[in-house]
Amino acid sequence: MGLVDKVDVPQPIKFVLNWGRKYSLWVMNFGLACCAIELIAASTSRHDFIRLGVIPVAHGPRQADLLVVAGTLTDKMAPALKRVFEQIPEPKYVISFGSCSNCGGPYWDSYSVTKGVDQIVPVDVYVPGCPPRPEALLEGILRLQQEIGNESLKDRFERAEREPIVVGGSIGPVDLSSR
Amino acid sequence: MAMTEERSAMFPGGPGEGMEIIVAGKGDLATEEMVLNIGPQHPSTHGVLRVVITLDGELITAAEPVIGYMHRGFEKLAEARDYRQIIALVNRHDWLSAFGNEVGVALIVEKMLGLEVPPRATWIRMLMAEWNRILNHLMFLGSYGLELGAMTPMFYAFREREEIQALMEAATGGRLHFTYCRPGGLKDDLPKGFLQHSQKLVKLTRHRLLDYAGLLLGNEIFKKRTVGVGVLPGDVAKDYGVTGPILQASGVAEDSRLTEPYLFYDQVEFDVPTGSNGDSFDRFHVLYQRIEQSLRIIEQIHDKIPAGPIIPGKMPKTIKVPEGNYYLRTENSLGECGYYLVSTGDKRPWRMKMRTPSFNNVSMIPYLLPGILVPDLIAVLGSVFFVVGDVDR
Amino acid sequence: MTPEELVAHLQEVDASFVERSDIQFGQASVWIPRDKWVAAGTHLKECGRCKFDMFNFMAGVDWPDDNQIEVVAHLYSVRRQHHLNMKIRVARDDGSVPTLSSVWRGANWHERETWELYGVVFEGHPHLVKLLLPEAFEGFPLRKDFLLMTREAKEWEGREEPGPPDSSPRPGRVPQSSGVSHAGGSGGSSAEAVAPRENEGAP
Amino acid sequence: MILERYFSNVWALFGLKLGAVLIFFLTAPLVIGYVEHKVLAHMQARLGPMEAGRFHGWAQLIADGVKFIQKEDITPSAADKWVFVMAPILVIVPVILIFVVIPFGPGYWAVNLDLGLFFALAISAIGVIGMLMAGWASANKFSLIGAIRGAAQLIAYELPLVLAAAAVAMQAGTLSLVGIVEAQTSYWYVLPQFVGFGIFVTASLAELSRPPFDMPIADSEIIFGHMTEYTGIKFGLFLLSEYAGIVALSGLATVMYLGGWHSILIPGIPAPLWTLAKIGAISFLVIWLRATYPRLREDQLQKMAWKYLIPFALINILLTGVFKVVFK
Repeated sequence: MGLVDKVDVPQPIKFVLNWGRKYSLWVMNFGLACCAIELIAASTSRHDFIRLGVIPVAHGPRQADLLVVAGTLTDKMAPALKRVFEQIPEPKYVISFGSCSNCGGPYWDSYSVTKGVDQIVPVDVYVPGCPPRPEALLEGILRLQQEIGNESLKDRFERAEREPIVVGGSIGPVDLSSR
Repeated sequence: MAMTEERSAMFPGGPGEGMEIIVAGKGDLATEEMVLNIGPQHPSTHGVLRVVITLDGELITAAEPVIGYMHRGFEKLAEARDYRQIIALVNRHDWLSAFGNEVGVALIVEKMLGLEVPPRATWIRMLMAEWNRILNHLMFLGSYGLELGAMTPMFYAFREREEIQALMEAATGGRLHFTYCRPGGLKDDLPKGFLQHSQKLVKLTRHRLLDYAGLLLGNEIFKKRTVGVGVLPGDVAKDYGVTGPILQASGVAEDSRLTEPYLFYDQVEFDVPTGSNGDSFDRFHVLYQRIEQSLRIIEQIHDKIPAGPIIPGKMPKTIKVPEGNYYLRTENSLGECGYYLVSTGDKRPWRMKMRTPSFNNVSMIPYLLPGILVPDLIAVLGSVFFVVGDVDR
Repeated sequence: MTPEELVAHLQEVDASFVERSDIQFGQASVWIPRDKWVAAGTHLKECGRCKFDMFNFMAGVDWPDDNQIEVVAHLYSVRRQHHLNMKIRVARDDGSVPTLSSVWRGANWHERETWELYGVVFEGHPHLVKLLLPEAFEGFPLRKDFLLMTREAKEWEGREEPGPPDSSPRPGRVPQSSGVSHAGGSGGSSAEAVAPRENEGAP
Repeated sequence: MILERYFSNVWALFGLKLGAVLIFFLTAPLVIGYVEHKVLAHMQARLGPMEAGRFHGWAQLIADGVKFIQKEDITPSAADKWVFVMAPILVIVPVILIFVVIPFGPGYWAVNLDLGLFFALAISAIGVIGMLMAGWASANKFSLIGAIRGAAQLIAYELPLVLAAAAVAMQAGTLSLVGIVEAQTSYWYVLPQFVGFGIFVTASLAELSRPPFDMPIADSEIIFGHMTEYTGIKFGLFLLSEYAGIVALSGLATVMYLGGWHSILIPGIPAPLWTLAKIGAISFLVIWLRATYPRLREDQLQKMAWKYLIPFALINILLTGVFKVVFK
């Protein structure tokens, strides 16, 4: 790890590294509420995201590199999410699946719900919907893989400000700050 | 050693029944007990239930479930919404049988208003509720196998669920949360050809159920892992207020569709499967038989759906429930799901208490867990069918 | 037993059990004085005719204008198949109710939940600790004076009156006034008549 | 050994053999891992990896390997560092050494030890130490439970493994694996030693903690057992050693029971392909078990080993002895 994030690796090596990261995303499904059922539906026979190389077998955070937060994050659960996120080894990606984790969703006025997971963990892909259809998660994964395919680890580790992907929004990245 | 006799007597037929477990008492060889967190985020706790167990070796001496990680405060939010908006919120709690919750709210509002619901709407509600019960039970058929280590039932269960969800989506537009009920009737009528599709699906589901019988019920290792594990006697279950498949597995045939028929459950016949000794295998077997009963009910409904409107002609613009309080109970898939509504004549409820089956079902876990091994803890937790959103509301 | 018989039975067992009683929608509610709370509970559970073996749930109801919190314990008998609401009125600020967890084990968690959401202390409860809310949470959420902050900050800008199902204009829906029902097709074997939609838009 | 005819220098020979064993060690587990993904997938009505490497996801495990290299290498602060780092090495080296001894065809073997069988079984017992070191070093309660379960299980199943192998050695009259294969020209040992074959496969499943004996890495109870705290390439080594273990023990079972490189009926195919086909068949059986059976509880596991497998193995040795005396 020491070399990859300090110097800009030449293109062919970067291509191989990106290809490896793109097709082997081990999922840590942080299933909280109803979206967890749609997340499991996306991993079983009909919508099957194992075809895309996303393997849902990683039970522990140590072996995962894609954290999918699916469901309502309450204030009591937030420290647990923070700790699990920190346990996942670097090049890690986060998908916020469902309106509850995007912005609090139908519980926008509840006293115990954290309004949006991005207050706790940096999110790469937002998948809107309550619960979103499994196809929306597949699109989120595909667009995440597309971005992994041509990103460079160096600026990823400097946490250069990057536009998060919003599934179903306009094709390009959506400027969230203006809303 | 007093400790040894007392331990092996504690769980007859349980693990190490023959083996002499020498446990050093206090004093010289006292072993220190380890506290283990089956934490809020754990592969087999169906979401965010946390169980703090103290272990002596691998034997659990005490267990304390900690809940509240999914508490979203429904009862407070219900006081800020009117009766149609509540339906969109209420089905997000028992997310595996969302339609059952909606029916409960619609029924209690109609009962207190004294509203007459057109028969077609009631029959369609029963049809959807039964399909939703099968969806819920299929999910637990799959996930219980996964907890014991068999991966395949989960994928078969979701193959069936996708078929049923496609059917229900044709009518309601939603896969998991339907928001199809309205106080007074339904949102829309059934699409064309829905009932033929439903009849075909009943045959397909009944045929595919045999996979689970062969894969799990007939599997000797599955039997070894579940028979005699987590035995719950009937009267202790009643004392905790446990209802649903778990109570029926302990031999008490209590089903509010029979004792207090709501909708048209008195015009269809079905029976309540009960288990004999209330262990994990019986709970699983009862769940399996309940699917067949639901399929039977659906077939009877297919012949009884009349034509007609699905919402009474004149619905008031805003629904104001008359003053008073009432508790209505419905039989949702995991047990008795009831609503206690206190209304002061306003369009928003003064107080709406949601009595969920999983809250009582989970409250009896400290009774079941002491004295068993860690893998049995997972087998018992899996067989206490609960949904965490239902527990924490 | 019918609700009336139940109330009559309770009164004749011990006149001081029942302060007040009323029957709404076919369900009996009985107000019980604070000192008779546990005695009534044990009687209801043990007595052969009532046989309330299942503790269904416990709910609190906040009446701020007469400064009281009403604790409702709903009991059900699996054998006799009848319901009863045991109610008790307690002062809002430091009201306390004797615990029923010695009578029914199911009452344990329900009392903890009512305590943390309403602030009604249950004396003699073995383990009165927060159940649903995080430890650092102050205030009792379900009381009427506990306001939902997000609603105070920003009013709900959605439709105030959702109205009956068909009047809400949804994109792509055929306007109902033309009487064309997009959904028909009732039961295969039953009448094939396409159900005309009566509710052509509410008054 | 085929190579001896072309190269006489000892060091060149050593280098080539080492290279051959390492290449086989790196490719076979990847093939088995990929086959496991696809077989499990098709048994569960789904497709399995399709995208990596364009055609049916053949490069899925290579992508996993490339990813594991880039992952951050975390050593928990409470862990004692050296034991933590050494554990995967101690788990993977014994498996490589087993490949040294397995003959794939007449002349296709790295070393023809005349104590081959004894060497292979002794080496495969070292994996337990690596597992214990991993469980102890990662200072995590789940991995400690997993490691202790693993140790108890492996010790309990070492005995039936050795007893079943002893019956084969008696039958063949030699401990050298090549000798055992050559003794099976007339009939395979799976016929007389059917019970031994069953015991050997069951015990090797438990040795690798594969379902239905995967209590030490019971993913629904104790996350990943002793491997919970490992990330990146260290976890990759553990995974590689699991798949390589399947190939190694299937190889041993093929050599001892299914007549190594002896062909059945169709004479034309070269010998090593026969061994590989038989190894594939046994690996398919191992994967098939994973799809169908839940896992046993570990006290049932121990009961099964001590009460059933070991007595049957002893009876098997008795019968083999009688069989040898009567028919020889």
